[in-house]
Amino acid sequence: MRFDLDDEQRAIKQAVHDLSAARYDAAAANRRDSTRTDEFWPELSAAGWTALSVPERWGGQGAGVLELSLVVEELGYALAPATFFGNAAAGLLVAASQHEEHRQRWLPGIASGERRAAFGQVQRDGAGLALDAEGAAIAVLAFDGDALVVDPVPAGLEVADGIDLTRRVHRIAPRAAEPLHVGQPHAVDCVEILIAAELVGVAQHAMEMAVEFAKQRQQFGRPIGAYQAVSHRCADMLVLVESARSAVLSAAWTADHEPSGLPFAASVAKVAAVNAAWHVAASALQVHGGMGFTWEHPIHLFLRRASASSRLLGSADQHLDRVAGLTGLGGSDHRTAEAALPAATDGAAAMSRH
Amino acid sequence: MRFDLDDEQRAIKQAVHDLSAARYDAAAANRRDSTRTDEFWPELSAAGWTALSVPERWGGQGAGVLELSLVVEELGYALAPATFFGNAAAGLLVAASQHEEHRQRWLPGIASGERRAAFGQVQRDGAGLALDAEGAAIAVLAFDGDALVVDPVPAGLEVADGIDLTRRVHRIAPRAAEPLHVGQPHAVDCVEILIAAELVGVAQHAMEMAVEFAKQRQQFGRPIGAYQAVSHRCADMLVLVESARSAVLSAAWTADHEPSGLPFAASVAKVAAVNAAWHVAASALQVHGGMGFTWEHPIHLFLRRASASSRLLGSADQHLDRVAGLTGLGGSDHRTAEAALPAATDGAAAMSRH
Amino acid sequence: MDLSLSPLELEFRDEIRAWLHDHHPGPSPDGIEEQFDFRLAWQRTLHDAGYAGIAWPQAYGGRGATLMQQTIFNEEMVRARAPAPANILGLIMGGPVVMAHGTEEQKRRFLAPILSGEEVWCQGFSEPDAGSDLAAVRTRAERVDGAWKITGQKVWTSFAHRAKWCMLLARTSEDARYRNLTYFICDMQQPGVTVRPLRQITGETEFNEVFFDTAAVADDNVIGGVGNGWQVALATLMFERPGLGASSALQIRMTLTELAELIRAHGLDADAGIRRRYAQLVVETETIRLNGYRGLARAIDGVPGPEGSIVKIQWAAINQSLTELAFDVLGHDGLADQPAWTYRLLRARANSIEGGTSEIQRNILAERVLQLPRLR
Amino acid sequence: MDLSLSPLELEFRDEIRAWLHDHHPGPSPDGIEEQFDFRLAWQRTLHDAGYAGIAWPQAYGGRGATLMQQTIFNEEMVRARAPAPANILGLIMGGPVVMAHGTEEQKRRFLAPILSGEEVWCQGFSEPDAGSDLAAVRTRAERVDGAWKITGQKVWTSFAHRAKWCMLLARTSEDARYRNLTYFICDMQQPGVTVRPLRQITGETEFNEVFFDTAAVADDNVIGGVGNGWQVALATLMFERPGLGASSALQIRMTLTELAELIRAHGLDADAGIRRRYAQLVVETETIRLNGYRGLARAIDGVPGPEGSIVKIQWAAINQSLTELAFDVLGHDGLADQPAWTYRLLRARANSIEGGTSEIQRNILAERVLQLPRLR
Repeated sequence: MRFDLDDEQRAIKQAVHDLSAARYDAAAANRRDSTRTDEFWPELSAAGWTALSVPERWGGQGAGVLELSLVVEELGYALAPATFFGNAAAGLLVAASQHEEHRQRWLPGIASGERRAAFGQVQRDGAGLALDAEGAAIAVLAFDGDALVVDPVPAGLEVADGIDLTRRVHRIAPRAAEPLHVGQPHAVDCVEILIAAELVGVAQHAMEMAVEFAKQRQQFGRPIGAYQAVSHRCADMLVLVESARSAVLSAAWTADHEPSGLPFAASVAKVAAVNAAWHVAASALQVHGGMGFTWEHPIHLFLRRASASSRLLGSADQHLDRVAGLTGLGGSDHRTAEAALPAATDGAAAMSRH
Repeated sequence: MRFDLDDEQRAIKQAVHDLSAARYDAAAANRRDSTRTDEFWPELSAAGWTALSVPERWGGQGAGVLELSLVVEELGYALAPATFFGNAAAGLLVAASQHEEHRQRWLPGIASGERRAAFGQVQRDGAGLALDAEGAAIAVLAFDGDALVVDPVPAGLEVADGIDLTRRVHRIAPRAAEPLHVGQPHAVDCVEILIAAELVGVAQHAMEMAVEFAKQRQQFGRPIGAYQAVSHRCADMLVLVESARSAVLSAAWTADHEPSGLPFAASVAKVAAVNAAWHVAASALQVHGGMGFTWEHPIHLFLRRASASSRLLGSADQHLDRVAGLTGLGGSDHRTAEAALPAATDGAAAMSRH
Repeated sequence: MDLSLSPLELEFRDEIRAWLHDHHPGPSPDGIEEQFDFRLAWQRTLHDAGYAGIAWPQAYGGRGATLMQQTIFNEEMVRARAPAPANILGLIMGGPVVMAHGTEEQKRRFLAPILSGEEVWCQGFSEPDAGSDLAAVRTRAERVDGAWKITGQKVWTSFAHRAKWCMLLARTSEDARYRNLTYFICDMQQPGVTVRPLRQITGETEFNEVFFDTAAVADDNVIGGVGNGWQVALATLMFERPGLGASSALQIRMTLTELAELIRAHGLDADAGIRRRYAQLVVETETIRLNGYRGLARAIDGVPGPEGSIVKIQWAAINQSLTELAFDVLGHDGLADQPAWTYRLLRARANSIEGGTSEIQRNILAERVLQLPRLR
Repeated sequence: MDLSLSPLELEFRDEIRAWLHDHHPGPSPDGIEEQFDFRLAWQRTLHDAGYAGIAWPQAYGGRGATLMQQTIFNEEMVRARAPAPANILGLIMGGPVVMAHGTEEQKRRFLAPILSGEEVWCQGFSEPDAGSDLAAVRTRAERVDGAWKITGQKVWTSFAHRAKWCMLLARTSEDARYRNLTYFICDMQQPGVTVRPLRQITGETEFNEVFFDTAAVADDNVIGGVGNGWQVALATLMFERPGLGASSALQIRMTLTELAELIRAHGLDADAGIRRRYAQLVVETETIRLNGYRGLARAIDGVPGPEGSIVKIQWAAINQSLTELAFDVLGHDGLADQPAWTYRLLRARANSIEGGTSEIQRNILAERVLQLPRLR
């Protein structure tokens, strides 16, 4: 057992980090520019990143959810549009379809990026919303543990009014959609992990900005970072970010290697990441004081992304309810406590007693 | 409208404060002394404080719940035993009995202190527990919105193992008890207010000790109170204590003058006071560092009292449930929001929309 | 102690309630300038009816009523969802500071046009490098030909481009901190003053940056004496607080009522977790209301004290928790098409920054109420 | 990255699990001295079986296994509810500090008796006026006839009266802060040392005060050189952390399992509020476990770092929230007759104080990990 990234995984993370750093300003600028273009997608698809975790049989590289989550975390760090994330999430769901013809039909285009898939969900009222779906070939909408595929995505999608200025929410009617019949129930949990990974990237960057600002901003003759009201706030951010990162890495590894532990691990990751992203972004804004409340300063974009991405798939409350059910408050079905209690090194699966 | 104590009310509070200050050391010392005596009761009953809020007809002074709550807050501040509190709480319940003969039988002895009443409650398992009931003439046990009276209290009561070292929890079987048939449902809420008042006193004293310690204790070349990790902690205590005090004063006034608003006001007071007492006491212990964890230092006695008194009558969760029900989440019976919304100056009753 | 309204107060409340029912100006128009004009007209209506400056002395055009009546008025305004008068800063800060620290001549000059809305006031305290640390202002006032010339930059100045007067804190000497500032009333309608709108994260431009380039201020427009600016400004900030608790609490309760509707609409009214988070906010809101009244009772007896910081801290925290709860209730629905809740969620983040950060409020409580040592 | 146990690790786990099943010494006796004797006997049993010092080099009597195996061993001990070995401070602090900073001679002298439990160690860092500010220790070591004489007072020293050696921090010069301390290994069994039990709020006497009155320490018992005591002590405190996350998390999970039983017994398992508070604790406990493993991976590569402060902060917060939740679940039942939960509730308050307060841990994270400026 060894809980850290291997060299190849580190290289993936660093490569995407470097690529994104150059594109971050453009993403952040999107908020002021109504004729936005995606500075990330052409480069990511040209370099083959879209193929990363698609099975080799369908033109992919066959890497795991872990590798994919590293890419998505770095794109979250850079506030990238949803193009890569959506395509990757859709790829995970399509790969889990019960129908071989679905994979055959859609995975090669997802892997090459030539027929990009957008990701979204069917809302309570039956409407479909997808992220940055304009220009996508297909859209995969999560729906009640399964997903629907809209193919082709019609042109001229209506834009809904979302809180996230670095992504657009498009309306897509799920009427003509085909159900995927996601066979492996854990595919949706894998998407939860990608969402959580993105949120960790958002939190990491917001924390770095707060720490940097606290070192430079002087008030009362000192950098504000010397005051515990600020420095302990930053320390609390670190606890949240590192905990969420640990949970996401563990969940992604579990998805790849120990699927029976996935429901517990994915819920832990989503809860930890949702908490971290919102609280760190809000706390980072507070550190910036009045400046953080200005449109020109990018910190609010992190707060907005944290809010929007937390509204995808299961809420923190729903995941907490699942965790409770998996760890002893499962209604009538619970085993006695002592018999089921694992040592932690029995793995995440055992931690949830399933 | 004027939200502050009048001169007479101030005088009551000050008189009990002065009296208790002299007795506080004895109360705090109780923890080390198994042959405890109550240093408060003889003086309080001799000076007529026991008669304060008993109706004049039964030998009392006819003052209100507000005046009583001021006395109880100061006794909480001094960590007094439960003798006065219990007698007062029992008095409020007996006064609300539907049976005139109950008042006739028990109130004169409660008012004079000659037949002291203890207060307690019937537990989930049907057992009765009462506070400092040894030596009391009768015991009044709250039970499901009503109360039972045990008369006489048998001698040689068994002592249960409670967290509060400055009070004893006695076992009293409610088998031979008579139901009071508390006619006015608000009598139990008045006892909730007394509990809340006591908790405010506990929180106030714990806060003062923390502030005092923070001014004197030097670390890293400064008083620790100069560090925001400590000073902001103390500021948060002040917010909690003052808010709980406002809520208790308001609830007590409401009990005396506007009974229809009592359910809301009493629940607000109990929730605010339970939160304040525990968090302030725990936070004050933290300010004291290692010293706060020693048996010899009295701060843990406040933590213990905060815990024990919060276990009397309704829990914070139960009161929150009631507040939700009174303010728009009442199940099917809720009125439409707009019609029922009051201006705050419509009074506490209107704030709960009843 | 009496928490009920006196017959006089009840009568006053009913009068205001009825008057607002009859004179409510209707919904606000779109557009920030249009809204300001609308609020200016509304202030004139209030003024004509005798409702501007409820607790101001009659000698200065006020009603001469009690602080309690002012509070009742504020609550009724909130309850009726009436717009705030345009010259709100003149009413709650400019006027009170002139009354407390101004000369008789200044009172006669400045107070009446504040009430009528004829002269709008704005505030020039904060600067890019002087936020929490107000004593660090760099804007300088220099003595030239028996008057003052102001040069520097201010930020977070609301409606600066519509204002006649600015409450301005500027450095007038190289004396020690807290002794080197002076409080001016600066004419905004002169060539040396440039206003640039400052856009907030909500997309609005509630606030401005103001640049002063040798803008002129007459000697008569110094408040409280040269070198006393810090003390006067601190008192000004205190004026914002007492009595604010009650109407703020009512405002929050109204939003909580909308939140209760949202909870029911999402079928979560039987969810114990959501119910208790909601009820906890109701409890805290009620304590704001009550803390506000207790602060008011103290303010009636003398100068408003630092206890108002309690209400300010709570108000910010509740607005933030409330909007966070709303998005937890919205769930998927929070992804788009929620302009009202989105605006509130974002706007609430400023509540712990504007008017003194929650950190500064805790410093005030620690140092001024609890007498804890100051960090040097 | 690999979160599964290797075949070797699995085999080791199964071996330990089986051995503990067969050799578990049964329930602890009553009485604090009896418990210590019991734990001492247990340590000898562990030592005889080769399970003392799993990751210590074989040259010093250890097993020479990996830190990961040590972690597995710790977890299995928790899982089996086995008592902790008596000489815990020698095992997790004394031994490691001698290995890292001691001379070869010191290693040969001190290490083996730590493992066997023959010589128990205690810690003498804190003083009445040096709690969070360890550099403020006043205990003095004076040079007398080629040795050292120690005079002063230490607090929070566990099992001082049973210890042979004390890790002692004392002032050896009037040099600047952080350069004036020396780290000694002081013989506790000499006339100049007086131990007085210190009672805690739980009623227990886990800890002691120790008074040194010209107690003697030989020159050979200086660790890391005269004047380097602060640096050595800091390293010692770090040794406490890595790998602790995993077994602490398991300990908490076991308590959470009891809490789940309590929730069900009180019919609250369908209460969404209680369920989510419980689940939130499960989530945070899982992140402790995972943070612990990540820290372990870093520790294997080098010296343990300040990231262990994350686990320490979380551990204290969870223990406190968990016991508070238990009392909310107990409701009326919490009024009396709950000795186990009452003990835990009280004991948990010390978790944010002992081994460096949560405030100090946040300072460490801010200054050492985030590189924020230090307050001077």
